[in-house]
Amino acid sequence: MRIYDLATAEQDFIAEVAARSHQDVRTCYQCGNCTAGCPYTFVYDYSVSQIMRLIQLGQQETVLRSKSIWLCGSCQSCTTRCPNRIDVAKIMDVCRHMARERGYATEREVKLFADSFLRSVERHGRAFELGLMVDYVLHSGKVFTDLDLAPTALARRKLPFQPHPIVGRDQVERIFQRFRQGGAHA
Amino acid sequence: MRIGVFICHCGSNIAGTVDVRAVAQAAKGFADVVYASDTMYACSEPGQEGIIQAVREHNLDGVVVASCTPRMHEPTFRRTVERAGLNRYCFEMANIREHVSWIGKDTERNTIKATELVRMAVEKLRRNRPLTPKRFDVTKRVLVVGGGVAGIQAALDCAEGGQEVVLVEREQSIGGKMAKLDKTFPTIDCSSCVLGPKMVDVAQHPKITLHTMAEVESVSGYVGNFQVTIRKKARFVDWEKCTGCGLCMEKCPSRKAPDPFNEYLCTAPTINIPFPQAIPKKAAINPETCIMKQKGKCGLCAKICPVKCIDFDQQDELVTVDVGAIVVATGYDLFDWHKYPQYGQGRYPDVITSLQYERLLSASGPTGGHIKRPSDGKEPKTVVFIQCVGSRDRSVDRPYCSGFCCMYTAKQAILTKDHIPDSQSYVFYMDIRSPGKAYDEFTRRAMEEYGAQYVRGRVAMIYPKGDQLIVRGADTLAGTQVEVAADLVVLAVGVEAARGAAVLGEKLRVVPDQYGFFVESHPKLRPVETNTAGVFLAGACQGPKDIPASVAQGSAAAAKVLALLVKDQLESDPQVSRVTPARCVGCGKCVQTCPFGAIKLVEDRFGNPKAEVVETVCQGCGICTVTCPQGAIQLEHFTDNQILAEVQALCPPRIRVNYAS
Amino acid sequence: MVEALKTAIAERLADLEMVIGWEMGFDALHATPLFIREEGDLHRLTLGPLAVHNLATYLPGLKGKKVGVVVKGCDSRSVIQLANEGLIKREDITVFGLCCDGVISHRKLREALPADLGFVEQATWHSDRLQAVVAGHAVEVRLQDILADKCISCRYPNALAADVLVGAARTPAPQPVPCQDAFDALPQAEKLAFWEATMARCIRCYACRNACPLCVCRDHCIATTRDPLWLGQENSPAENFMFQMIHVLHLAGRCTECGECERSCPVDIPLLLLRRSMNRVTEELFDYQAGTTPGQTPPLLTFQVEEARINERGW
Amino acid sequence: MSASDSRELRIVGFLCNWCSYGGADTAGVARFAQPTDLRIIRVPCSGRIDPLFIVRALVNGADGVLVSGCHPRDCHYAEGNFYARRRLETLKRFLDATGIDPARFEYTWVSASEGQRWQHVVTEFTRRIHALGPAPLLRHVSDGAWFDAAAPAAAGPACPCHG
Amino acid sequence: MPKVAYYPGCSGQGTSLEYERSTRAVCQAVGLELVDVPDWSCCGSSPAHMVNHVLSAALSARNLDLAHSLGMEVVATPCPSCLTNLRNAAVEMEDEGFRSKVNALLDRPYTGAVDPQSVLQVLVEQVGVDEVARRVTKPLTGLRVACYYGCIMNRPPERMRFDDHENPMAMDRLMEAIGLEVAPFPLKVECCGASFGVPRGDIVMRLSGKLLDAARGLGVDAMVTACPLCQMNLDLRQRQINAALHERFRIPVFYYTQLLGLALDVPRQELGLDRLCVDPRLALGKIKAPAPVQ
Repeated sequence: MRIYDLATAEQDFIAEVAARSHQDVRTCYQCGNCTAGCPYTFVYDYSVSQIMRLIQLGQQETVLRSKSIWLCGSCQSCTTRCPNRIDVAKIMDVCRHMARERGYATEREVKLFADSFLRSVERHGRAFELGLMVDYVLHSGKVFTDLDLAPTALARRKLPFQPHPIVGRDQVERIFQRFRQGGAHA
Repeated sequence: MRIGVFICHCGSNIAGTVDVRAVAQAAKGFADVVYASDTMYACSEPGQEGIIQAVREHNLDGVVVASCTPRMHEPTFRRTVERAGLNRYCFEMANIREHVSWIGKDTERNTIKATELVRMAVEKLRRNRPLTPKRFDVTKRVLVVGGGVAGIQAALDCAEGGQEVVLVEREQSIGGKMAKLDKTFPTIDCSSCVLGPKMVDVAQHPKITLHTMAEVESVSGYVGNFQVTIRKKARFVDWEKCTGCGLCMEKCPSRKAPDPFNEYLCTAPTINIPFPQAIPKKAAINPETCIMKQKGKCGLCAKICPVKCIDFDQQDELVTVDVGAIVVATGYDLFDWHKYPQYGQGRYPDVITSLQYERLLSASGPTGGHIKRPSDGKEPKTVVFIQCVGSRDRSVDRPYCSGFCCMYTAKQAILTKDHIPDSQSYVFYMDIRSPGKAYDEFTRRAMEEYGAQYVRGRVAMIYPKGDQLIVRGADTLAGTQVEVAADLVVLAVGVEAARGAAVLGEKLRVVPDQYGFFVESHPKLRPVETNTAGVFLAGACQGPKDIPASVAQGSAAAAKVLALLVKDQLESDPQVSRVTPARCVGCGKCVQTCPFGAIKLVEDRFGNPKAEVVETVCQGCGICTVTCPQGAIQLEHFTDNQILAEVQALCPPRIRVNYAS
Repeated sequence: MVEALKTAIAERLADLEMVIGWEMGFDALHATPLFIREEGDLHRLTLGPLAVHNLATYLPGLKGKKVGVVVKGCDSRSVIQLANEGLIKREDITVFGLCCDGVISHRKLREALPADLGFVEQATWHSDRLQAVVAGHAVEVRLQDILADKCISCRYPNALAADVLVGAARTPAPQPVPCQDAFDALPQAEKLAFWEATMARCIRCYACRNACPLCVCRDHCIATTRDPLWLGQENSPAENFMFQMIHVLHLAGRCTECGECERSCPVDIPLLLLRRSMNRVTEELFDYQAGTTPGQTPPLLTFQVEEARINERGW
Repeated sequence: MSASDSRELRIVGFLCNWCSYGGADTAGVARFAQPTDLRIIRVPCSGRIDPLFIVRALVNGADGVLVSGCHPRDCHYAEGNFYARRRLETLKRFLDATGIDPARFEYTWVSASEGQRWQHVVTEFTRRIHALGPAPLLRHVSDGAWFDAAAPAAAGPACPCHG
Repeated sequence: MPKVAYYPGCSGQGTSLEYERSTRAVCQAVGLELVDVPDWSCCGSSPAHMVNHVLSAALSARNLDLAHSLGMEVVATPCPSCLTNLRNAAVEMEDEGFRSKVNALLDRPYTGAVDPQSVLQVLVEQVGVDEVARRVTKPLTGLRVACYYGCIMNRPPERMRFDDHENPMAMDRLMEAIGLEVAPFPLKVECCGASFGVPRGDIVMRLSGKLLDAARGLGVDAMVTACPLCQMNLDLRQRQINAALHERFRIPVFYYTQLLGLALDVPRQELGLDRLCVDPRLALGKIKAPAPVQ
């Protein structure tokens, strides 16, 4: 097991998480209610309460390299039930942002799917489901993803072959451009 | 005046961030100050001797001590100056600890602030007048509000001490929460076996008058002389005659009355004695479910009662008593766990409170002491206990620890194993709080001897599956989620202030804290006193407490009462209002606004109306002083001139021209 | 109107120690209080726009005596307020109430004339116009141009709670007072500057206090005592201002806006600006106008557990 | 905090003994840091606070005045804060006509157990007063003159002709 | 007649076309006017807020701005994921600092205060359950269902401010109003696996499998949802779940608007019952009234 030197707690990391999430991580007293309710615990490498603890201990590397932050489904059960009113789901979100910015993507497919989705939105203004699936398969190399579903889905006309482009497509595109140019730091 | 000023270091508490020598030096320059020095601990024996010596050596007639809050040591130093031969009101304090050194770190600013506060105190002192207290007679009787174990203890101790006691209880019987318990920790002795004899003592003690089904209607007066009106609610049974034979209970055809004593696990006959050991053991009718009261016919109880004590026309009765002291022992209520929607909000009958579980365990309870779960009466094999339901949880505004849930949960886990040897208990806890004699050993026994599985974590949700309840929680020590299928879930609900405490607090002028518990006069040194003289606290009305602590406080409150009532006369605080008759125009505005009726209009020898203060009734609030435009009525020690002097000391009029004139 | 009043007074004079009214004063533009003790005094009684004094001011000093008093609408509120505060006994007072068309402001009159009031040679009223000869010039002034401010905003032209009411009831037609509006519009800092400049000319003569019907402290007014000592005796704007604060706060919930303070001020300090501002506050907070309802408790001598119009101050 | 960066302003507090003074003590015992500008005058009850004390302080040049009493219904004297609430609200609304900024005066309720709330109140009020800056002053009498006149008055019995 | 702006959401153009069309048809049948947000774009869904909150809010704010330009106070959406994004954006932009960052990404700054709500909320609060019941012409008696709300429609409660967050009842009450027997489903707000279907199918298998298992335990004929993603996970992926868990679930999963539509007797082609993957005909056959079987 990994041994943490408490003195090496990265205070900047703690402060950054607190500032970006607007949550006071010190108020967590490790009751475990977030973990108790979290439906995703079975795929996590660290439970939500452990993530919270690791943040309190300033263990940036462990947190941002964890799979858990990518596998959180933002279902809000932790936030809803926290006795200290911490928006835990938002902290998980913020950790994901920080991991992405620092180039960690422990759950590659999860990241790639999000990327494909946003590329689709950027291109068409709306999410084009068939297109983004193709994009995801191309980027992830996972050729067989949901292939078994294709006949059912296509038969029920659930995946139109044409995107629904919108007039203001360029407006949406510019949102992404400005974002990439660093127009928003939060 | 010849004033001496003493600046306290309070060790480093003050001297750490205030230059006390500089303050003393500056004080020497203040008007009328002839002596100033600093002292390590002004309140200590040498500190006080130093003050007395200085008074004598420098012929002082007034003393200012700059130290901690006057709410702490003003009485101490008043006694000191009295010992030095001065009137105790020729003394002022400047609070340079709580209001200066403890709240700011900037020594320069603190020193200036402390100096100004001393100057303010000196200016006030220059306008002080020697005051002499009046004496008045004490009513030698005590009112105890609340007949739980704390109130019972206080009542018995006061009565044994020779004082008359009036004990008022809201419910039909005394005994409080403790009477509902099956066993008590950490000895597992029978609760009613311990409490029962004390309840009987209350009933039999010649000095105790007991009013149950009664509440305090109003309170007036002051320490030594309270007038209390008690409302005795109609019980529709003449308790003078009722023998408690219980025949009516057996025959009553309306058996669906709510049963608060059994925590609503079952219903009760409409005419009822709540439990076999009830004191007084008298029946009362619930008018809500009584067929006679609702529909005008039935009257079966009246027909069969051997002593003919049923009285359907009985009304509430008001009783007035004079008492010299009041003990408040109104206890607590349980947190309403329905605030946690994730525990089902009552949709699952097999999720119950810990107190309901006590009734299931109790031989006098609805199941005769056999653990049967409410839904289907089956004996549960897997019992899950969830701690901290409504404790240590900010999201439901209950951030405090209720103190004794860890212990009673351990007890219940042990008793569960005793009752059902092939059962398994699981206890979800956050931390185990068991500081007390033989307490921690007790929780260890629950785990080690009785095999209760303790799981460190909260429970996020309970949901039914088949005839069981799935409890999903966390085990933070294992670092993951856990689930267990339970037959019965017991919520260790936390403690909150008794419903109705706020209303009673208003009547008694006892202040509740933000959670509704009554505030003691000092958290360490005056734990059973309140800020209203003559009113004392006992038990959980002051904060969560277990039985030994409640009993100890009951005795402590009784000791305070006895020390008060042993005196035949009390001194009244001379900081009361005083009228200058020549200035009074007799308009009566002060009479109109006085909350205590302490001012009356009398005629002077020319027949002109003039206000006059009844010194023993006046409480010294000063509302009248502000009401009187000509300043004819002044609150001693807080006169207009004294407060103005403080204002002027802080805001000396400055010459400054802002506008071209 | 005056004849009807004379008859009414004559009928009751026997039971009263005196009746206080007005008579013409030292010149044609001033009236002065008249103390009617016998019927022979009655012919001197006068009414009209020069009857400016609030005669209720005398009543607290006559406490215990049976007296009559002639009051305009505004003055009648003082009687009610004094009785509500127990400063007079209402049953001792016989109130001869008037229905009033307003009285003049001598300051405005002075400003309307080409020379000081001392040079007035002759003056006669022709309904609502005053014709006068001043320093040889004939001038005509309309009453509405020299009407006292309190009459412009008057809501109670007819005496309230009068035992005898003389004249036909007038319909109130309150108008905003221009100088109040102008003052209200000033930025805060300018208001302070205004008072500093204004208070600089106060000579602390206490005429405003002495003329006030509700200032009953007299010798014991805290502005002039040493115990309590509220006020330095220096004549500085700050201390003069402080005195006015004492006056206005002691009148909070009591002032009936009769305007005697402002009228009596020898240096024309517009004291009604403060009075009106305070009365507005007590009206909006407590729905209360002093001296309009007999038996009512003044708002600062009582309270509601839940105040309908005061928001709890949260932090 | 920003208030302590600049020079101190003069803030006068009137606190009732039973609740707010106790609350300030509680804040002190808990070491809740506060700006140093405030000076507290202790009175038994908010019902003892004459609005004229507040005016006196403001006329004398106080930059802010803070009054605090027991929460309504919790008054140690049962009714004092109810009277105070009417008096203080009346003053607060009237201040505008005097030209003194009503924001320089505030009143609130703090109980003896609310140390944290007291810290918040002091910090916020001090911040507010610093945002307003030093109060404009009316021209005044010279320093000391008041004391010279006042001290003898308190020393002996009052002059008979003035009662 | 109540009137709100309407934001259909991207899945309504594809995978959940039947939800989108039945929503429109039902609203028309109960007299709720939906005014389409013109030229709406994607709200960003979960991928956007996984990347950056400002970006996510900006994608939503463009649509809020368009709704604002319609002069509407409420914008309704059938999709809880869209709702979450729109609502987060609306609430967080109450903070000036955040608002200016968002507006920096937009062509036209958003200055309005449009309140995003679910169509379900609008139906319950502005039309009313009683009104819906009054308009029912073909009550669906004989059918037992479990209502599944999904994890984010009511959570976190401070943000969503609608219905109970542990035991929501809005859909239950609507379904009862149209004659259905509604089983007390204990996992109403448990997560189905959300958008992990594509990148981590195993998650959806397990979580949605639990939901189907609980529903089966209650002996229901069908499940009812209000979320395109939930419906897809439970319906389209039910075969995958069966394969992964060695189960034999055959529980049709309706959109609540489809069942409302049946009871209100809206034209069948608007309901798209043929687009459901688990064949609903067996379940619908249980309806005692003249059975609307195709």
